[in-house]
Amino acid sequence: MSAGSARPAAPAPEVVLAADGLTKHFPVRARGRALLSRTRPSLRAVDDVSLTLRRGQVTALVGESGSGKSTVARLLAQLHQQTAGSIRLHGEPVSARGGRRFRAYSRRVQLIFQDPFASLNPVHTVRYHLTRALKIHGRAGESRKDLEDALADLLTRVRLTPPERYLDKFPHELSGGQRQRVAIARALGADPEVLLADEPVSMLDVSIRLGVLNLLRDLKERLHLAILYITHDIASARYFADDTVVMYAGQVVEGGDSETVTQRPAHPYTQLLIDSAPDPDRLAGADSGTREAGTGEPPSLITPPPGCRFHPRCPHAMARCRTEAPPPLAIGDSPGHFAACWLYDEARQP
Amino acid sequence: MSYLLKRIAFYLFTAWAAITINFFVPRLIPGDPVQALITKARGQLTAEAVQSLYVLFGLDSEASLLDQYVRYLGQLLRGDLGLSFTFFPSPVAEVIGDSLPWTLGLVGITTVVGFLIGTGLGTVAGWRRGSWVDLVIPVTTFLSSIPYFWLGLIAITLLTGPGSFFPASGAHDTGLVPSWDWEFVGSVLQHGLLPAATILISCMSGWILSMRNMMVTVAAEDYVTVAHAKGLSERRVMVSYAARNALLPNVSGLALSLGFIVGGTLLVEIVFSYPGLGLQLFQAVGAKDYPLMQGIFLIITLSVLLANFLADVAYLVLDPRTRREG
Amino acid sequence: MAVPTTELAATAPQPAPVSPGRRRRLRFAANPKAATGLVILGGFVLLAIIGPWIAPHDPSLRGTDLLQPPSAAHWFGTTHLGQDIFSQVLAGTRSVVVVGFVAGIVSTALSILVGVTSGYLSGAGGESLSALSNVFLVIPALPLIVIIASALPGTDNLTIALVIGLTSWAWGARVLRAQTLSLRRRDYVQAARATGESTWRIILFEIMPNLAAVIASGFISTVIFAVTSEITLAFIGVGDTSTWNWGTILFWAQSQQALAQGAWWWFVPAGLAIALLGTALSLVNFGIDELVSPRLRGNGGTTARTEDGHRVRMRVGFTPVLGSGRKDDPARRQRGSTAASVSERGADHARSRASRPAVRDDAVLEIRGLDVDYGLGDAAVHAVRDVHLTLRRGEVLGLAGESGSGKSTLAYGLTRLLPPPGVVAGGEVLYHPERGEPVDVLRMSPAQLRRFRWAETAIVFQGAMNSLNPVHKVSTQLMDVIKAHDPTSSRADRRDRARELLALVGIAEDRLDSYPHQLSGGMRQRVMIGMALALQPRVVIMDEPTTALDVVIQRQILRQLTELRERLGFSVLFITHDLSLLVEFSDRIAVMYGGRIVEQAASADLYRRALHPYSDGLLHSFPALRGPRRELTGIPGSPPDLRAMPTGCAFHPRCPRAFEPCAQRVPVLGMPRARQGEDRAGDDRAGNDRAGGDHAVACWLHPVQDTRF
Amino acid sequence: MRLGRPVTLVVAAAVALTGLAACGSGGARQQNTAGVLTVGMPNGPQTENNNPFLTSSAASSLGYRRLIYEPLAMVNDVKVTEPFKPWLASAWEWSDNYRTLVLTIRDNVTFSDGKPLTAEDVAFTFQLLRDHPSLNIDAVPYRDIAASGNQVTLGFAESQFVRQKKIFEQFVVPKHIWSAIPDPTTDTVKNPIGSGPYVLKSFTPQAATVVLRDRYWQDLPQVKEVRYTSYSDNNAQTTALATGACEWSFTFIPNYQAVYTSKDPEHFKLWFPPVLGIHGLWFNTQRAPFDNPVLRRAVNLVVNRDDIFNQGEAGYFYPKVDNITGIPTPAGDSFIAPEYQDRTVTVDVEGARKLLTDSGFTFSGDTLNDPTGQPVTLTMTVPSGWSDYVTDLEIIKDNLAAIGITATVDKTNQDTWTKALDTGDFQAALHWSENGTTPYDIYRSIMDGALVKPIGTGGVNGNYGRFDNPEATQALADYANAADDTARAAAMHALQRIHVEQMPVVITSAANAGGEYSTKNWTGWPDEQNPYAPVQTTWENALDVVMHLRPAA
Repeated sequence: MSAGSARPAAPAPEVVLAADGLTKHFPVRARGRALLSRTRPSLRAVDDVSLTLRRGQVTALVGESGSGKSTVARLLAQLHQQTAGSIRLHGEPVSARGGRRFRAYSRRVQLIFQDPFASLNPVHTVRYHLTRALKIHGRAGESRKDLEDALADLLTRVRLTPPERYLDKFPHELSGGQRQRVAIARALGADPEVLLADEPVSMLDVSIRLGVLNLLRDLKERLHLAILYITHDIASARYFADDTVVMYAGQVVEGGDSETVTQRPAHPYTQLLIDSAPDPDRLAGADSGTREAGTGEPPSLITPPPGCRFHPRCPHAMARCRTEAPPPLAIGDSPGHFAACWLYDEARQP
Repeated sequence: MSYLLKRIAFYLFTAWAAITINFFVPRLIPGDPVQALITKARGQLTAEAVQSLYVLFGLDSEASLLDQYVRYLGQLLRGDLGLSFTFFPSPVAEVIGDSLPWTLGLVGITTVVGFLIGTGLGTVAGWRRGSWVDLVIPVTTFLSSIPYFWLGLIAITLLTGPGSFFPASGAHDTGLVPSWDWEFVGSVLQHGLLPAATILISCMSGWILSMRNMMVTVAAEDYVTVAHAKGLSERRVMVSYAARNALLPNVSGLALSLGFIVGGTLLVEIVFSYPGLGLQLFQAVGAKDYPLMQGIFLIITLSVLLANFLADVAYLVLDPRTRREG
Repeated sequence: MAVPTTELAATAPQPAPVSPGRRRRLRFAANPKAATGLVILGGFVLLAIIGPWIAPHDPSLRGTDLLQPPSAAHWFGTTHLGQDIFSQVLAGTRSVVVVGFVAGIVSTALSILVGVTSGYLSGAGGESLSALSNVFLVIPALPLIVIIASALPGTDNLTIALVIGLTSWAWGARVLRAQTLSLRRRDYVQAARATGESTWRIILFEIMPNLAAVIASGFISTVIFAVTSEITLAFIGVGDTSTWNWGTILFWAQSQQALAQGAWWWFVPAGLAIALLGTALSLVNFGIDELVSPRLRGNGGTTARTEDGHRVRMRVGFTPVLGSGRKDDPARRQRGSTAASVSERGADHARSRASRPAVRDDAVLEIRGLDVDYGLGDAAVHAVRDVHLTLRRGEVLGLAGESGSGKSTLAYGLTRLLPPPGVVAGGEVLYHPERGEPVDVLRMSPAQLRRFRWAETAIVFQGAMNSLNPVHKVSTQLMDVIKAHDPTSSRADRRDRARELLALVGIAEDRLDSYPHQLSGGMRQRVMIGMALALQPRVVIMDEPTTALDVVIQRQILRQLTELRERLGFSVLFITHDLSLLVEFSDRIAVMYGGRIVEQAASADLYRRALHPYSDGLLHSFPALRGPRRELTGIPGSPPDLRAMPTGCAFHPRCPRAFEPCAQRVPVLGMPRARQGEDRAGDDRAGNDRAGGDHAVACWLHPVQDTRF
Repeated sequence: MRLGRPVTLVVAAAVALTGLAACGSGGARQQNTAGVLTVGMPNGPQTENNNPFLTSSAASSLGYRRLIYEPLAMVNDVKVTEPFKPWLASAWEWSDNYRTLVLTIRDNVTFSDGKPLTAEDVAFTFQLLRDHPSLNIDAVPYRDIAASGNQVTLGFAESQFVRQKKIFEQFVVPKHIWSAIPDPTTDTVKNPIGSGPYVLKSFTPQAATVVLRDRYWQDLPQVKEVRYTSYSDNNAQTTALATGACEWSFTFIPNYQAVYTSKDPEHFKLWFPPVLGIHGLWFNTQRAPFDNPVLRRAVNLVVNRDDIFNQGEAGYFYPKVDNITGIPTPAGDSFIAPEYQDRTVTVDVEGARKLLTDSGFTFSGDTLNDPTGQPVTLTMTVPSGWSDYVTDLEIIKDNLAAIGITATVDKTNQDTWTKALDTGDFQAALHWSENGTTPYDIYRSIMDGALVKPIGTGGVNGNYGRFDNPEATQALADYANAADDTARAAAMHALQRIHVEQMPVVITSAANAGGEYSTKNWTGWPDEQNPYAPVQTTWENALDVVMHLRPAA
């Protein structure tokens, strides 16, 4: 894969994967003894989400649990079929239903799971996991030696060296960080263009999170991968991602380059998120100066509030917020920074 | 209550499936009630009887299997289970009516009692691991590995006989006619003791074991630790926190394994000559009495379904998570 | 969204629920129940193979000794035809074993086919297969088998086995379906899909291997059922009486009324053989159960022996304390004979206690030299080593550490809530009541401990969902703790108090009669905090109370907690892996690594001048939201395994500044020589009297001058 | 047996409870001696069904119909030479070579509802049988039935000599009740009204109780109450006998000395006299090599009847038949041709071998080869659960080995077995014949060419061995229709000769008419010394037996 440098200089690198108006409603099924309700509503996990992943860039998707960010990852990986909206890979609409087409798609778009303790099959060795990834995507080579080389190469890439020390280990013989590296190596086995990393470090111990994040960044730079980094930790988005998109209750509320979004949050929810994040510089007792955090909780996605979904918790809520859902509105401070909030409606701007 | 409706739909479907299996299995396979009757008599009936019995049972004309099936379903809808061959012309419903109360009494009560005692012992065994209670498991496992009938026969040999308190067979003193007087009820209890004890010994171990395992699992739950941390009495932690939650899977287990339990307990009736459905089924099988076999099998299945439903309701009551408002 | 499970679960030396073949087989064989079962089972299988050859007689051969009791010539006696019963039992073993295994294989194959398929395929196909197995499940199997078997033209063993197999697969299918449903949602199955694996490969190579134990267990259950059914059929004369099996023997015995004739020998061997085989199979199944869920294993809660022979009763809710000295300790009474070694231990602790400074008079809880182990004797894993920690009145003491550092074990150990096989191996936990002498929590009798708990020390656990009993209303759970400690209170009073407590944590009183599942995660944790304050304890231990929550909710709850603490004046021992949170929220911080406290200081002090390379590394692992974006490195390597702790300083393999003594000797926690004066000066300047000047560290880079810690 | 404590408690509580109850019922159980006779049958739970015509009814199965309904005459199967004992028919007259029967009906007989029993009722009963073939279980070809005064005249198309017993044993039902029953074949007759001395008092699935009427045409029997208990199987029945809970039964008791009589040798008796019906090894006479009578006769010579009697039939159940004609003795002594009177069969291996080698069979080592050189093997089929038959066959198998025949016992399911016999799809099997008052019924079962159907076709109901010998068929017809006793005797002797020469069935045992009884409370039972009736509980003679019972001193 030749680097994007061959192209004429552009303001932003090439868009690899783009989602437009992505929507996923899960039918709420009466499963087992659980459900007694008469109607069959659906859970609006993701509503009208658009984002773009660019070559050699990390886009962070930040949100609380239940905000739909993992569902977006699974939609992009085509593990779920979207209810509405489209996904384009290099501008081509994606329809990955069916085994062969899905396999072709998964060769280019790979998903890394949150929990390395769960995403590796406990009964298989590292070798098995990686060999399968290579074989499925036809990269195992002709001979046994090709395969061994490819395996060693994968492990070296994720800095599990020497490779032979790890190849025949079972997942439970590895530490969390090592497992996540194996999971990344498996994803790399397909030689993808896009990595969808769903909270890749949240299950890891603090001291080893950075190692994994740094590895991902390194891979991005060396392999020009487009990476979607899903996290609930907005501070790590600032550290790791080029762009950041914030989700709330299944919808995108703000987006822009990471530094802008974290340093000058526009949407009241982003502000709340940033104020709530632990900050060692704000020592005990120094809490009083921060904005008052709402006491509410995220809404039900089966019966979401009308208008802006954040309005029941928003300190700035206006009458309009209760009835009309705000579209993404550009914020002037940096290119591409937008927020879905009526506060930034042109008509209201002075 | 769509949950209940769903369950009821499932039960109806199962009942239909049982009826169908029940209808086809004996018919697809050769066998002849008249010949069975003659053979059983071993020369006490003349060969000439054969033809008269065919006429009597209405077996001289051959209807197609499908016709018979449709007719059978129609009869069932009217609550008519047909006439028994062995007790011709007694209606199957009457034969079953005579036996069902005994089975319900013996198997029903012992199953419930076995469940309660087993669960109770299992609770203690799971809670007090490392004490003498641990002995309960191997002992009951061994006891439950003994076939019901063998245990029953040994019990009959050892505990009955002239002058013994325990009668060897029957459901009540044969000189008594069923009535609700003290004498009869006492006789029924006396006759029921040994069969009941046999069933209890054999079936309890399963409950003990599953309850113990659930208790062990639940004892490690945070809310049990919290209950300890709260300084609640050990008894309350055990009963109200651990056992109450450990019970839930056991209740659904009870519902699901009733089919197995009932099957096994029927043998006890055979051994103790207890005039219940098991004994009747056994004899009907020997006599190729399809209508009776089908009727008994149907009733057993329906009883198990009903018990399942009751267990479902019990689960609904026991687990608040299944009772969702709105 | 998944969150780290309690650290405890990760710390306790429990094998992963499912782990690969070889180790598992070894462990399985080492399980005494499974081993016993396998040995007996092996014996039966051997007899099944060689039985007909080693039988002293032809089992059908009539002899002249009619109905003779056991003798040298006929070990189990003879039948009414003079047949040798011993030979019959031997010959019968084969058909019993064959029928059992064939039926087991048929049934298992069907249950795998139906269960796994219906579990993996969603939609109508899966649902209808599941309905099918549910139908077969409620249909009583044995009557059905009896009907079918009696109707079949030929009732040879194979037919019987097939009938049993075909009627008994439903249970297994149901279990497998449930397992498959849960496995299907596992990440590794999703990951295999995302990698592009085909469906059948996922079923065969990703799901099936993980079902092995369940399948094995189902297989054995079916074998038990098949053996019983076969024997039952033979006994009632429906089965195959032409070949010998134990049921046939019993059939003959019964038809010849052996028991009435007093020929017990005809009846007993076959019956006992059945019971023995059944028991053996059950034992193997127990072994499998214990393999699948390690909690069930015996050492989880039985009486165990220490290396010096002490018997220790592991008891839920009352972690045993080794080397405790009180006469009324029931554990103590059992081992009075080995007083010598006990006193030795006691002396050891007395020495270490003597070297400690006098307690500051504002201490509420004082931990001295606490050691906590998992398991006893050589197998013991030392999760907490020699921890000294003092919680002072009204302060928030943060305890930071990664998984496996022992921080939760410490909290559970000091409250004696550590589940088996945890034991407190030594030390003292002194509670300083407002009036009166300090009491050692570790020496309390169960009754004393029960009174002490919650009234003086309440605990808030990490998973609020799991901390509340799902089957009881919130009000019940709030009220029962009040009732337990104040049995005389009226119901109405308790209800009022419960209402007050909910109000305290900002929950509307109409939630009083809610069940836990009706509350959101944040609300549940508030309920737990409210419950913790029910008896106005002086100490609240919080184990990762907000880890499972979102940052916004976390902030709300912490703010509320701060307010409550200021109002009610209790002390908090706050345990978390999130050091940045602690720096902001607590007064003092102790950092744990490898079961020891490696650094302890006032929050601000630690943040500004972390002395231990580990603390420093941790602080530099958190990306900052504000300030310049700086390059972060994290800490290389992985946290240590408690079972294989590095020598010397546990951190040395990961330490960038490790030098010669680090791998040799364990550094002692204390105030570093070089820093002492500086510290005091700093304190004076800051005027921060609460944090004190006691910045202690256990690191060879900072040699300790005063080990007063 | 170790029980958990709660179990112990429950059991203890239940014991205490029933203990109290038992005290209350103690008096009731003592009444066994007060004029009560307890009868048992191992037939399992019953439903209330007192239709006397249906063998499936509880009344037939337990036998109490015999005490409620009475026959025209008592036939003593044990002593077939005795004349029938007049009962409801006080006299009768055959004419026209047993084609016409005039019955004189006894006066003063009343039904239990007080109505008199008349010739009308008798005629009605026969009409019922004629009009409902399904009730006419013995298939007696009734044609003309007329009642006049106290006489009933029955007219038949052919001689009824061999069916006399079946006609006279017919019980009589009241016309005034049965004519109102819409379908007598499906009525369960909840309130049975008969002319017998007992009426039904109570019915439970376990037991039926009949009590004495206050009025009867003979002296009232001493037994005030007869309690019929239905035990679930032979074991339960035997236990009841051994404990004295049951005083009269008909059941198979292996090792009866140990299990039964030794428990009270003074009182516990059993008497199993042979009747004219047999059990034996039937050959498929159309299949080689056993289509060769020589081979069948050789088998007859080596079968050890003593072992079969002692081991298979527990030394009493089916008495040994060792006369070469296969006619049970002493019941059939009078029918045996003079030349066969003393021809008892004993095991004679040498004789059998000689017989075989003389007829072209050869031995190679221990194996018998037929004249074509094929080794002789024999598969003997038996229902797997029939323990006595299985034992008998195991013995025969061993016996056959002595003459080089490799026999196997093929245990199969009962239906398969029945079907195999019916269609002739078997090599050999133990089976029975019908029984009657002459050996005719035996020979007809095993030799009647009129019954033969080709192999593969079912519905033979007799002659399962497909023995087709015109001479035998003719002799059977001659016997049934003979005009006089001399002709009958000739036909009978011819049949015996054919049997001895052809040996279609190796007859080993006789059917019995026996029972177990206790003399503890009642005496007067029939026995070897006083064989006034068979002692079967369900036969018509049961009434005669009960009439003979006297309380023990």
